[in-house]
Amino acid sequence: MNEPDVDLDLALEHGLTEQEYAQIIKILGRTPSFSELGIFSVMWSEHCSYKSSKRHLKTLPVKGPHVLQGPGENAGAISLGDGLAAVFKIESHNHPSFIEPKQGAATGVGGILRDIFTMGARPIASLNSIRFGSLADARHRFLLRGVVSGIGHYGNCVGVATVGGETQFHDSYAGNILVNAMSVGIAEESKIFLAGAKGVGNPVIYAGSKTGRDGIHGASLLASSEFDETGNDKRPTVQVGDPFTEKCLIEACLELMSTDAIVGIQDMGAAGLTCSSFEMASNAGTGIEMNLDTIPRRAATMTPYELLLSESQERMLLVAQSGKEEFVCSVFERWGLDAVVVGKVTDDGRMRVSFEGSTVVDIPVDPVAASSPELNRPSKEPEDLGARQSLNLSLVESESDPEAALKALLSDPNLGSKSWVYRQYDQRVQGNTLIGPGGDAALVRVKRPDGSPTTKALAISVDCNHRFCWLDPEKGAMAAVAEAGRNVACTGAKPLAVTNCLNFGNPEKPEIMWELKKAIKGISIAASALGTPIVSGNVSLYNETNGTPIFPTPTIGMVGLIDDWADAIGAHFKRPYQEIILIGTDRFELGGSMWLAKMRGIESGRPPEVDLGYERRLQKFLVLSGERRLLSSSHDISDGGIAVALAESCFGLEGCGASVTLNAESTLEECLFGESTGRVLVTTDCAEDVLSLARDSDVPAIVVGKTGGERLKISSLNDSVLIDVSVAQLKSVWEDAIPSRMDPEE
Amino acid sequence: MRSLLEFVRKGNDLKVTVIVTLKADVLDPEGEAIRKVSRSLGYEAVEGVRQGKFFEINIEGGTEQEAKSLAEDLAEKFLANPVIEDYRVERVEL
Amino acid sequence: MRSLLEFVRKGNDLKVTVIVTLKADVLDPEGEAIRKVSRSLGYEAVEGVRQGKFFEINIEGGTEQEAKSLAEDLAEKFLANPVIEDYRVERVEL
Amino acid sequence: MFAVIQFPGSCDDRDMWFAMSSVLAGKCSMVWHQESELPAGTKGVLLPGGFSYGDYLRCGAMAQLSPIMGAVKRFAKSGGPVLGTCNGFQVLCEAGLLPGALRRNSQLAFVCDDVHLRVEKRAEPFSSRTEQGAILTLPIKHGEGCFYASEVELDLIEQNGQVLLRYCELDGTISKASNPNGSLGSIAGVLNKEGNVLGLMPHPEHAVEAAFGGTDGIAILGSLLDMARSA
Ligand SMILES: Nc1ncnc2c1ncn2[C@@H]1O[C@H](COP(=O)(O)OP(=O)(O)O)[C@@H](O)[C@H]1O
Ligand SMILES: [Mg+2]
Repeated sequence: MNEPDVDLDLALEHGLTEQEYAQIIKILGRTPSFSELGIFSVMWSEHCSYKSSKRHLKTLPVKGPHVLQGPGENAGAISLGDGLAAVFKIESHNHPSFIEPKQGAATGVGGILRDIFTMGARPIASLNSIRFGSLADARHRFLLRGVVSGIGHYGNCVGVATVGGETQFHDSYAGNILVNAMSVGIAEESKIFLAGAKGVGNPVIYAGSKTGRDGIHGASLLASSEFDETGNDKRPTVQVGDPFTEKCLIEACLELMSTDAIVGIQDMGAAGLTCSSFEMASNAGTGIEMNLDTIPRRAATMTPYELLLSESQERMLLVAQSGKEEFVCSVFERWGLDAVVVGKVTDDGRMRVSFEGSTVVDIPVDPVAASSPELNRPSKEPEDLGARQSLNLSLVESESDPEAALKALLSDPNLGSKSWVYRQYDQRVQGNTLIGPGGDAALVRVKRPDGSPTTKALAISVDCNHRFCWLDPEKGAMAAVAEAGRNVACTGAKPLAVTNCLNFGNPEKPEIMWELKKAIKGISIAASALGTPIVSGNVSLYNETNGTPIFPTPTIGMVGLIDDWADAIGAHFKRPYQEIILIGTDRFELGGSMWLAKMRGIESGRPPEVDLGYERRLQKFLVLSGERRLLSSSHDISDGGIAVALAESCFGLEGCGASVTLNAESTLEECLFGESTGRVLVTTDCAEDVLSLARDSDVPAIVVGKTGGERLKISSLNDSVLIDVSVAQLKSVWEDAIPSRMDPEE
Repeated sequence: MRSLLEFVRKGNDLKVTVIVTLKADVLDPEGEAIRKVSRSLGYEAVEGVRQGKFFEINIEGGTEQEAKSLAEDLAEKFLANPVIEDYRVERVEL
Repeated sequence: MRSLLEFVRKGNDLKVTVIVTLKADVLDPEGEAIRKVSRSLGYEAVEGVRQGKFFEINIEGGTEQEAKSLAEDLAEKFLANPVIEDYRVERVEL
Repeated sequence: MFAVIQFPGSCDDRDMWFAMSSVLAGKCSMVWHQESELPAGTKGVLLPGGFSYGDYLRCGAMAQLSPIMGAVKRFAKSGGPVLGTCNGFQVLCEAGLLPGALRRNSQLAFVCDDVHLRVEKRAEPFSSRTEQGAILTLPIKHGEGCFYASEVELDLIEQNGQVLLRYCELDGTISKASNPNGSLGSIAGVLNKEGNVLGLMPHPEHAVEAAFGGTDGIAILGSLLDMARSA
């Protein structure tokens, strides 16, 4: 075996710092071997060690009576009662998707699904949050097409319904798109599996795809450094996803996990075999001994370095009860998968790896896995923050044609229908979809692991307003948590817990660190106030190209529970002649709004206030209204303000119009298009009951109009008509927003 | 780009073949599935299968060399994805 | 099926190429889409594009003839769908 | 008893089982593709949707070679009812139990949506619970559902009355706009000549509960159950 000698230069090339290299020598008491250097470099990379974010993540609220598993495992878990648990997490695959959109997005979905079923949960629903530059740019049309087809390719093929998400466009993502994938699974509370290599002498089993040379240093170099569009050299081979193998892995693993054969299990994600085995040994306080000669491989000649660092997809590492190895392998084989015993659990706290008769790795587990570096990077308020936040509305030309403005907003791909996207996803498989994509939150029935139905359903939403976060990361993050919770509550479900994906620029810049810290603070404040702890998440840094960072984007995934799905509420107007009630207070806030951005090209100001005390009362009120079956529909007012929310409410299958009168104490554009948070439009047959429940709940509520007809008519109190337009016309503009840009007429 | 005159010339179409294959180190799930099924059908001599794409392009007018370089352009631009695929322009015939 | 002895023989793998194409009278919307894109990019000499599949099969041991007939078997059994596709075994090389 | 065949990569197998047994109270069991016989007492065979073998190579091309397909063919030859939905339809075509082939959707993208379907005939064992001309609304979710057959074969299919369902507008009109995948003749469901084997691109098993996609799927699955109960 001919491996390069290790020295400081080689360590630097591996993305390690001089101090880190010194630390390695101290831990080992000698110079590391080439393989060992590779291991340290991935394990201590930003992507795997969270070194820039760790100390800040520790401030997140992670506890709650219903939390079964907080951050630190493959995914978080919460109790749903009756012995059932929901397991969920969100994860980024930004850089790979920018290089190869279809496979990058596909493997992103594959990775998050493995995190779910590794915990013993059957994945029942997926969502995604994707962000691109402008669709006027052919490259971003290509990227959108590729990402969507990749998500569909993988998700459809493994048989997990994609039920929701968000698709946004903004120039700050022109050089660095975002692809965040979220999955939710159901497990029995008593059968949640953890990644621990327990039981000295137990066999360590490798299962799934063969190991190839793909993705080496995906975690350490691709996900832990910025893009430089000039240099291709650092780019590792992009992986091709194999959803068929994943599907077989899901079934085989769940089958095995229903027996007592499995002690611990971990997927091989970032940093592959290395990361998974270190994590398993570290979690259990044990060691692992492994023989690389046994690893199934795709290329005949692979070095130990490659075998240890390959990020080939669709692979699992399991620790089985000793004596059960044959049984375990036979189950994988029945599903057509490779499975081999590659090592065993030891008691000496060391990772020992041999290859062709010699030891290539001999490292104490803890210093690498648990005591990885933790940085306190400097942070500093961005110099342009004042400029970002300043807005003189008296200099902004007022809106002369509200109807045209409404159409323009609805025809923007950010606000337009996303059906071009989600028509490409299987929204129905597993037969649990009560509310699919297109509403505020998705709603999915819970079945027991044996397939029997329950009356419970999960409401799931992913949200982030990146413009708010750029203007004020703390408030923007608070708004994202509040909105995600509100979306869940709009279906009648009680928001329970949060997962988050923190997408930011280069943390070595103090301004970016400041944004990150502020966003984490905002999430913490909001999650505590709303009683929805954070149970899992992911951090994606270095989202910049040629020095231009993305807008800070802390994507929030919220999961809530409805005990009887028959109480669920949809987002669209259902019937004519129903009363429309506006819940919440309009503070006439235009800062950071879609209208300003789209109609006036202004992206500045202060984002709307978030009143968390009120928000919590609002969410309770919505859940109570659902339980009492008072509402026919409820829809959150967000991007584009009340005018857009009203239009969207008209776009259900029933195509019901509405006539509404607004109290325009403010300017026309503030009233129609302002984005004050905490507002919901509900419809009902029993307005008195709703208003009285609102009074009891201490949330403002006022009847603003009635459903019916084929037009949307919005007037002001003095009876002047602001907007009067046919729903069909609005709907066609809204439906064409993406198709007209993606498939222009020939 | 070719001159207008050349477009008018009809009847001497050339056929160019482009073959796009996955790079050697990239996983080919389809090829692997075909290999496994072949073996389960008893064809145990099947050691490996790699699947690729095959394009037959009819090009109007121009020389062989032009046709070939046009096909190369197309392959470069969008028939193949250089991140994971290689291509070759195989054959030109009348 | 080959004899056991032949399997033991190593190191003389043969590579067979199978190409599967759509029958001439079957529409090829993917090829058509490629033609349109090519033309919209200014490659107006592109008259038509047909897309097909390409398989490279490594076969262990055996003669050229055997390798070829194995590949034909596979194509017949499942690499091609006779309702819409034709196939040809193209090439055998060491 | 109905047998739901499980291929590696089947996804709607559990949903078919759930619809038949849990919702419609029929008897149903899962049969692994490596089996070479159907369970004794099988009254009908259901080939579920999903992505057998990942839909690699061609949809249904590899599943068609599974050992169980020999038994399914014998069962079909003896007149037993066989229903394939989506991927199951593709497997039946690849296996030669149904005419034609399913090709990539003409718009070259996967499509998941509710579609309207016109029932072309009322006949046992698949449509006895509905009427000729009735309009059903069922979900589709596929990337390769464009039904194709040569002109000659298509003529035979039409002459023999082998078309069971066609994509249509809400009022039953057959149109280009209501054809979601470019299928020839807007064909969404086709029978074999004998009428005991049916392939459907739409998913009746995903339309058996009012809150989860409606109940129009019962028209098909219920007909099968009636047949099994009366037999
Ligand atoms: N922003 C965050 N908030 C809370 N937990 C986080 C966050 N980012 C990462 N985590 C947690 O840190 C752990 C490691 O994450 P990650 O490295 O993404 O896991 P994996 O090994 O599955 O890729 C997980 O338990 C994850 O939930
Ligand atoms: Mg993991």
